Amino acid sequence: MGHGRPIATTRSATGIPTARLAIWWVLASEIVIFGGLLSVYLMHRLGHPEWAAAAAHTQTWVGALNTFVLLTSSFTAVLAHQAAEKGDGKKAAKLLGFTILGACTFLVIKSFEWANEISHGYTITANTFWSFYYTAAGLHALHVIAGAIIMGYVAIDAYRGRELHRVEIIGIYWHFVDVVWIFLFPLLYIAK
Amino acid sequence: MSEKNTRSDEHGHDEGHHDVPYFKIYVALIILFLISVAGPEVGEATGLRWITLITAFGIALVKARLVINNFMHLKWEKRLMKWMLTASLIMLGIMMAGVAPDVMNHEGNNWVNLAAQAAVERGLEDDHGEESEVVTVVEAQPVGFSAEASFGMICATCHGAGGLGDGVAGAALDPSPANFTDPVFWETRDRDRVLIAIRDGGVAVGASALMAPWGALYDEEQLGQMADYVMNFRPNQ
Amino acid sequence: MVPDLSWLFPDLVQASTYAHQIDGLIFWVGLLVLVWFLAAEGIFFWLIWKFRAKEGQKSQYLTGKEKHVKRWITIPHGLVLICDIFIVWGSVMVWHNVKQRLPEADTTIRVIGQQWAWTFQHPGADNELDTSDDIFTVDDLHVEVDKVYHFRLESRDVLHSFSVPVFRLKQDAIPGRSITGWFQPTMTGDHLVQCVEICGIGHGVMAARIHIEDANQHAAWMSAASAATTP
Amino acid sequence: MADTLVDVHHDEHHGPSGILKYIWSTDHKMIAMQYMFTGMFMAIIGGYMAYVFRMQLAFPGISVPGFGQVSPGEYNALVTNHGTIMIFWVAMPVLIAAFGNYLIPLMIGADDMVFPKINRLSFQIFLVSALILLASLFVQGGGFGGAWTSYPPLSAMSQYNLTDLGSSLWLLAVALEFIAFLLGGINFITTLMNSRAPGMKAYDIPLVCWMIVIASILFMLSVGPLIAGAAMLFLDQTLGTGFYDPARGGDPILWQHLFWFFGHPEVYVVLLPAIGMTIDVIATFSRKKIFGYKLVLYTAVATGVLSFFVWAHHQFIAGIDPRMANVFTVTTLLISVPIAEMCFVVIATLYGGSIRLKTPMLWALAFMAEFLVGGVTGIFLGASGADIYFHDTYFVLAHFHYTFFPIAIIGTFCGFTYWFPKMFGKMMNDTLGKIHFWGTVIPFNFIFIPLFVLGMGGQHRRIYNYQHFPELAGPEMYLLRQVATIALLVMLAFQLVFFYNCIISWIKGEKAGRNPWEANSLEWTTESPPPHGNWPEGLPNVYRGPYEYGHPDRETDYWPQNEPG
Repeated sequence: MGHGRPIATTRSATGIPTARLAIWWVLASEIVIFGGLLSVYLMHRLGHPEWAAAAAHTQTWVGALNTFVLLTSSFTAVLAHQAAEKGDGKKAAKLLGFTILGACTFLVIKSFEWANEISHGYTITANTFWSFYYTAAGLHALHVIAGAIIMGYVAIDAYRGRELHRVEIIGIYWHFVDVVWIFLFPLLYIAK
Repeated sequence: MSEKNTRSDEHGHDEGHHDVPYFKIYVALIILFLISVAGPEVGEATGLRWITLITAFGIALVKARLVINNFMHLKWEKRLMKWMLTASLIMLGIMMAGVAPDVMNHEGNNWVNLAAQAAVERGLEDDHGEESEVVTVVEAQPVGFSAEASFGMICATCHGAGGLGDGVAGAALDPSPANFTDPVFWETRDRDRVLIAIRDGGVAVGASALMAPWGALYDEEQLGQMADYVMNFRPNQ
Repeated sequence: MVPDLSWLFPDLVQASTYAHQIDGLIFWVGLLVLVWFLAAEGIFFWLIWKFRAKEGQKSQYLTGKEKHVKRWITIPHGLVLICDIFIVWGSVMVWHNVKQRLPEADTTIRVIGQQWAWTFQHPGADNELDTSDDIFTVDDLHVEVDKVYHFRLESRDVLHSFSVPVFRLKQDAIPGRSITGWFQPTMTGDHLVQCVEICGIGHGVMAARIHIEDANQHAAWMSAASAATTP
Repeated sequence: MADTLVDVHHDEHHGPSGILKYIWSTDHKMIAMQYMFTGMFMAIIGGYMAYVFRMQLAFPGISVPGFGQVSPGEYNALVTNHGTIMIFWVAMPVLIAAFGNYLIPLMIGADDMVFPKINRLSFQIFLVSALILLASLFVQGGGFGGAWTSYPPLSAMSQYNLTDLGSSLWLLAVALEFIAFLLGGINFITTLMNSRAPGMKAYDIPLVCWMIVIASILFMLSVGPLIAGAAMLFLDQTLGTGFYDPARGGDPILWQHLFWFFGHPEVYVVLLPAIGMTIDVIATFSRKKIFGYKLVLYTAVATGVLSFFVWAHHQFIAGIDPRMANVFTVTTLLISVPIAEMCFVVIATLYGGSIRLKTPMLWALAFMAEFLVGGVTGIFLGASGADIYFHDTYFVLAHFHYTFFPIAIIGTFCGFTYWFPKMFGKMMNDTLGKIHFWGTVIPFNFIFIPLFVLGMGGQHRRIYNYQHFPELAGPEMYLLRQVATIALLVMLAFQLVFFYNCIISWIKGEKAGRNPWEANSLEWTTESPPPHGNWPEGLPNVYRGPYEYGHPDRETDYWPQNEPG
């Protein structure tokens, strides 16, 4: 609205920049959302040994490929942060572009994987394991999509040398999305 | 932001960058990742299940720690942050501890979760057979609509399977549910009125409010079939 | 020392062995709570009256940091804790007796909730459930006085709650689970059974009756009911 | 904020004009007012629902004026949405969002929230959620009627609840509302942590700000599992998954745990802001320093932490393992210790004061007096043995109305009448205010004391007509129900006095000036109402805590936080 940033935003009584403080709080709330879902899944999984049979139908190598993609995109995100710290907005934008590419790759792989599974009859209503599988991965994928879109905005700004501190903020969020997948991968794919 | 009566707190005064060997950490992450993928193979080959568990979840923890500490720079963050993230994890732990006795266990002090036990048994039996191609698919709603099945599932609770108004739940109702085999009942009814009653509830035709509206559950075609089914109970004049 | 609400609710008798325990617990908790409540409200209103604004009088500057002032908070604080311990002790004792313990049963019945009626499965003459002579009734539960009953609580569709106010008994029925509880009636009579967990639009009609009979009446009912069900 | 000194009164020229100016405003005070009035509008709807079903209960079967005959389905939808609206669309937006938005920046000497646009987004999501909820009442099948706790399988399957669309929309509205408050909460927490005026230390922050922020943290840490649970329930409703369906390996108890893991802290989420406002008002009008500032703060934190350990006392008889009930009885009774201590501190603050019984003070005192009733009756329900009898009776209902009514209604009126001069620049009429006060508080007791008695008599909840329960259909029972209903009608009628008072005071009330109550905290050091940017002459510095009343070294009995020396 043309008022610029309020003075309130520029203060830092804790010594932590406001945006970073806020993103940590966002993550604290995300931890309980994902954590709630995953701990519920874990309880069911431990109570239902027969789910191993359903889990055997997940394709580990697809999950593994996606893990690799996300780890790499996290790596480029942190390099972007490094570049932004040095004030190199163009390089930061380019590296963020790689991260967005990683996000898209992840989603493409995911959609092929899901299409394959659904065509074999493993739909979200097939049994409760599959319900959890699609819900947890779907919630994660929503975060990937949201992260990629926001990252696009940050990258455009960074390319023009504006709001470079946001590169770090979106990076922290992206690493969190990565960490969630780090736990989803063994929970949904490896434990059979 | 021309006027500044506070100390200058622009973002510039941040602690500055950290010298983290990002590439080395990335390589370490990839190696750990490969181990976690290979884990189950080793576990299966040696028959030691705990290897899989350690490579899967132990390594996940290590990887998460590496990312959080070095990529997210939590290592250099103020103590306050670490506390609040820990707090959210502790809250989760409390939740799990309180919920698990009921949800994870299938029996306990004076209760037993028969449905879950049956599900486990069913599933394990399936597993012993040959590679089951498709997991038993249970649809929430019957795929093909059948007026008879719907009547049996929903209406019969009160109206009885034979339409005599003698369903289990109907016994307590006042006024009691309609008896579709009663000629007196049909003196004032026709198919249209039955259809409206099914769709919009008893109130819509000036009858008991305990006859619920079902329009939200079925489409017009299905409602028509239901009405026809009810008409079948009508004794021949 | 048990409260008697019969002057207000003549129907609310204590008809099970643990009814007076629960009432007693409520009574003692009520007594403790009443003392605290009256003390707090009394002091509260007295202070409002005593320290109302008066012309030319300035308020006192008390920080609440001095030890002798803090006592006014710390001592009641400790007393609350002590009262809590008594209440916990009492309620755990009662809870254990009603919900955790299962005394040896004379008879086991099954209680099934569904939208919007109770089905009661009585074991019949052989006193064993799930045999051919079981007697099924809808919305009428027949029990014999002084016998210890176990009930298996189940539900066919949604959550229901089996509540017998005169027994002070209440337990939710959950689809998929079988929950066991017990009661021992101490007097004969006809009483209300309610569903107290919302179960849909017919929740308000889901009432049943419990008929507590002496041995002769119960035997008479059972032979009549068996005769009616045997083809 | 640019050119604050010159431009502050011509703020309208920036940005869009007309009504859009209000809708798209990022000013924290404007957003606070939007929350406040949306909340009050929803309160009117919630009150109307209460009127309809209380009439049905007292005079079953009559055609309720303004509604018509109440069918069982409609009755369930009314009680369900009354509860949902009053907690999620009245108590939360007014106590946390409206007062939090209005007070936090003003009280800590900042010009706005740290993220004004996220703040606006939060309100917009909230508004959408409110509209969805209202829409859910008018879809085919009617509004959701499975109680505000929404236990599956009833809530999960349309063949059981008969409100196919209504229940999904209800759930969607609640989930969106959670997201709105997560966004708002992050804003509150970050603002308080980072944007305090120079010189303001942690213990110089007015308690109401602390309370709102602690409440936001509680909300944030407890709501996560329920958001996940709500997503699962939504999939159960729409796609037909079986998360809560026992026939397919799901578990209905799970929802109860997830719901109450959030639901119990939620009680404290709304309680803490209300108690914070009460404490501020009591300090101002008794001209006293708080009896132990840190004590209040620590007890609030202790209450908040403990509130995560007590949730299953809502489920004692709901089919959880009976052994767990013992654990939760202990923790539940333990939580009475910090809450009692907080009440003691408030009572002790009155000692040695010079109490001015203005309208806001009356509300604050009424909050304490009435909340004590709610507090002590909670002991019966926390004690597992006694709860066997009281569970799901009107005793429970009366108990939580004795906590929620003081919180959401009395607390709101306390804050609203206290800050009205600041919000609108005019004094409220004190006589009308007192008429409204007595006309609300006295009938309130006449509504719920009869319901306590009915609950002891075994009257259970959510029954549209007691005709099928002969023991509960006696004339003395109906007399009690009618007393409650008539008291409600009286109370609702007296709210007209409030609205009249608001309008008449806003139009022709006397000018308030900067500091009509002679209070210390920072919001009273700027104009009434504060302009955009809050302090046109420059943001204040802070030199002391907010409760320095009656200091012996001072001529006057108050000492504003921003006065040097």
